[in-house]
Amino acid sequence: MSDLALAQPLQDYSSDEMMTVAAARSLRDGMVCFVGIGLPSEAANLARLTHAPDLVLIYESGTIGAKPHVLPLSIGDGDLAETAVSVVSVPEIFGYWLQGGRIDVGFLSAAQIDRFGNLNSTVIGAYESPRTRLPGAGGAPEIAAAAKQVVVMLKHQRRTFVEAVDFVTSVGFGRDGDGRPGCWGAGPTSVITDLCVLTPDPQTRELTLTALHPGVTVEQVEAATGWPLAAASDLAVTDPPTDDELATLRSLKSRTAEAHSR
Amino acid sequence: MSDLALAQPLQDYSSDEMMTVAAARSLRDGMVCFVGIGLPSEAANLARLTHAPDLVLIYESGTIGAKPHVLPLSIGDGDLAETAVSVVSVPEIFGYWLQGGRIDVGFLSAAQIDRFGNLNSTVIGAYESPRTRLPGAGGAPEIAAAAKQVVVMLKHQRRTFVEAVDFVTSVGFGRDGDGRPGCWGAGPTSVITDLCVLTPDPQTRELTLTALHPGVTVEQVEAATGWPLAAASDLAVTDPPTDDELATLRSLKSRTAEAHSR
Amino acid sequence: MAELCTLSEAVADLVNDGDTIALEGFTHLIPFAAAHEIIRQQKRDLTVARLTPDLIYDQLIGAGLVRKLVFSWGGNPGVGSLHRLRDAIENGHPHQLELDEHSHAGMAARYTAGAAGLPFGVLRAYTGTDLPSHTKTIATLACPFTGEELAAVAALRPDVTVIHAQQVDREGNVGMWGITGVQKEAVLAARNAIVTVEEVVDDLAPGGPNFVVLPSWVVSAVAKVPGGCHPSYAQGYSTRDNRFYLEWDSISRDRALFGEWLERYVMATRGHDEYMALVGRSR
Amino acid sequence: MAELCTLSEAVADLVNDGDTIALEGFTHLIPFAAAHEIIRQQKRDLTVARLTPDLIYDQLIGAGLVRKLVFSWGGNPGVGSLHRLRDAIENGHPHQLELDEHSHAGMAARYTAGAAGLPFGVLRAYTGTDLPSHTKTIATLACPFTGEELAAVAALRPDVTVIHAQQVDREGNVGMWGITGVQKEAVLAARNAIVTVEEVVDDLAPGGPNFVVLPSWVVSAVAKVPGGCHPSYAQGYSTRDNRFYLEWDSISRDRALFGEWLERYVMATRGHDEYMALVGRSR
Repeated sequence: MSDLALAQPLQDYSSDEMMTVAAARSLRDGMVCFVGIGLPSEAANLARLTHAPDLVLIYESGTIGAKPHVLPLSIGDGDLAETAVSVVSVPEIFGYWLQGGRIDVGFLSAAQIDRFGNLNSTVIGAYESPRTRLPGAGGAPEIAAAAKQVVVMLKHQRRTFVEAVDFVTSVGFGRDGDGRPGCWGAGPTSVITDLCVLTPDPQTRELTLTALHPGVTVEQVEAATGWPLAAASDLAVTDPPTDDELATLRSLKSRTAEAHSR
Repeated sequence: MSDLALAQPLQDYSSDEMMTVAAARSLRDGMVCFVGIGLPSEAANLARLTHAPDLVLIYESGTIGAKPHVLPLSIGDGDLAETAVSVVSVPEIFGYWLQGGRIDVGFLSAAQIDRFGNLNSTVIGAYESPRTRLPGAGGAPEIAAAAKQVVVMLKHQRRTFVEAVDFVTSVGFGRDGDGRPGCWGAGPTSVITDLCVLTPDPQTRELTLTALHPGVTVEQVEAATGWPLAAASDLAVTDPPTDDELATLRSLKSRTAEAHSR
Repeated sequence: MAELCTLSEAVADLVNDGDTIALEGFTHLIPFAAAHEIIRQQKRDLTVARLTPDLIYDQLIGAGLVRKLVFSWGGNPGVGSLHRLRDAIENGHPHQLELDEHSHAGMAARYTAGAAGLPFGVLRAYTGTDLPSHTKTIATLACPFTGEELAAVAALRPDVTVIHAQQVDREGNVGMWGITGVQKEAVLAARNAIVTVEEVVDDLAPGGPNFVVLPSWVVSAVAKVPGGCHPSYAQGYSTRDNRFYLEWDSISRDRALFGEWLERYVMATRGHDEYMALVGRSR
Repeated sequence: MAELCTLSEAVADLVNDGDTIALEGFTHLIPFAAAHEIIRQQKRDLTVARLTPDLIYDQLIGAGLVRKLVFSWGGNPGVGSLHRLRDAIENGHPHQLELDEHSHAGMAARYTAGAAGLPFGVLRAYTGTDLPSHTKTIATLACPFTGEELAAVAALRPDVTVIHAQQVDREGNVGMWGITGVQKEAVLAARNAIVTVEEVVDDLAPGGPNFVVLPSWVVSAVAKVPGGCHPSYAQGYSTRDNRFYLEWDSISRDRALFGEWLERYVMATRGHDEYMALVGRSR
């Protein structure tokens, strides 16, 4: 834990806020970030408004270098186009920019994740006769394949962290952890949840608990994970949100709520 | 010969002017025309300024619906961009517009043509050790393949109308007249020269003399053709240029010369 | 050459039962008025293609007009599920829905191939995913130079593409700006294209970045329908009706409520002006 | 991130002997100043790619710096031959020139594949022509859905692409308009990109149709070189020097005259300002 953290009042934040802050911190200034709506967009914009002012945000609607004033409700909000350095077509954003290998970090979320970082956002149950039909792939499969690294953001729940995903929408390291044939990027480099951070073991590629958020126990994480979770021997504890991070995030979210209620 | 022609003074025009006028007449109003620099551009703009005001001119520089004030010296003159309905990239003009099957007429010229309408603009002599190196393909091969019909404009000379082209840059009906496998368009529908009009025989696909320009004899055409030329039994005679056609063409050319000397 | 006509005429003339139609617009410029008109005219047995089915296809599916859905992401953006879509897939209500499911990149490549007159598009996609085993329009092919294996997707060529744009000029040329998604490709890939516009202008004039012009002669029909993208938006003309998207969740969740909504707002209105007056967005 | 520097620094830092370079610009915005700087710095053994070699590569070839030419149309537009190009191909002067010859459509597809991270591009091209039997970067492949045979071309990925644009803003974002050819694709296909610009502005502002923006972070170096495209032109800043293109015919036709021109206008000038003053186009 750094000196900074010691200066902060503990627990004056929610676990969701901790997740967003931790994800924001994973972005370095100047990185090019392919962002989805929801948690990823929240984390990326928090990073841009705090330590990474020159973070380049790309949304799949074709907006490059967007600097939205509030969090977009949809991937195609007008604010994104109006504040972007360049707006291009959807074929171009996927062709020249994502597939072209120009994305440093892709942010993804999903309904299910397995121990090898494979993601399901398609269906719960069988594809042909689903229990729950989910929205589907969107831009995720190619973000997962082509971004130089992938950060996954998910609420930590046993029904989400599963032994085997019902459908591989976006590949992590493959169903058997065999790797990523045909993919350009390195795959998931971290999975950031409301409880902890998991990173793939360099040898086995299995997601391993490497950092707990403040106040969270290994037992809590294990209980919320649907497979026997490996933990690193040198388990870190995440620095809690700073005043600045919290204030910036809360102001962003209240501006957002206000803007979208109009 | 129509009534119109009878009202005109004969021979008050050059054979080059006859060629341009004949080519211009082959364009109907509203057609979409993919135009190269030189004779094709001259003919297409003459058509636009006379009987076909809504002719859509597309230049390979990406200018769609250009209405140049004078003939462009290059395919990328600023006048083309400034007067176009839309300006797009070169990949798009060849991909979505030409290959996409949206071109009614492609105009081509060449250094050599054979009896099956195959064109050479690459090399005289062998490719590896050329006697004369010509500019090469440019947009021609795909115009020849994809335009719904192709009009060829050439000065009629024995060294141009050859038994066999040294190199097939753009396909007509193939070296043996076997047809156009893999091509979308109908191929050359007419070859318009300073002496006459040749059209492919519906059966054999061989270029056949179907119309003489006024004052030209079959013998003159035969002498300027490097293969035994077939002639239609019902040989037509081209209407000579009208006053309006000539005046418009000459004014266009003098405006052009004046503009480009600056 | 684009003809200026009413939306009702355009749909009657150009959309047929059994057609494959694409009503495109990526969050921005979604042609809702055209979808409502298709519902009013009860065009049936449709194959509907869109990257993001959105509320527009939730309505068509709920109205029972859709046989097959070609898509890549079927949610209510920022809100949740498309309940009519889910009801069709999960329960076969109002009837079974066939799926042709892709990623956005795959759908974009399919329209692009269609626009470019190619039978397929090539991309790095679907690697390691389960989509290829459920989707027949995905295949693999080897690079003839390097041997590397890549994905191929079949070209998508709608019978009719419908888009909403900001402007049309007196000659019928269409201008749009802002987020333009796959609309150019979807129009050029289609046999016929219908465009609804906010405004008829003397000269096209971009009001934002990414100005795209479609020449008159690639469009079959243009209808002036201000607000024709509600609850989506037209940059420079209207803002997104986010509240409508939120409220749709409860309307769409309930079969009866949805039926009432459809009857009241679509079937019982004679056109888009009446719809707009009813949703309280008169212009 | 684009660094603002001098053209001389950019060429010294980024162009190496033996590199594959693409100096693109389709009639409009041809980066002549950069070519002259490459000649001054005597970068050798180059593979040079361009759809239309134009005078810019006639000069590089005549200067003896080019090993291989990747191209699709090698003439002096509206005038006639590129005589240095012809002398190299026909007579091996100043030395042999290897050719990788395509059509415009093929070259465009090669850059597009490079920009899109694909090893090849697919197109309907070269059908019935003799080009495939002389060009190794053309192959055929079958559609996995229809079996139809199509052409494939190898991706083109220059070590360095150089373009000339109208504007760069204070953050290094590049703006250009008018005829933009294959420049976006050529930049995105390259490992490094150098951009010369007419003007540094606070905010990019299009002065014509087809506004294209390249974000700062896809460009390696930007140099302000007003008139850096002479005798080509920059829409909104200069007009094409048609007389220069006409006069080039006689200069280029004669080895000795060309040598004198090169010495006087390029080798003996210390940069583009001196060149412009000498050709009588001081700005």
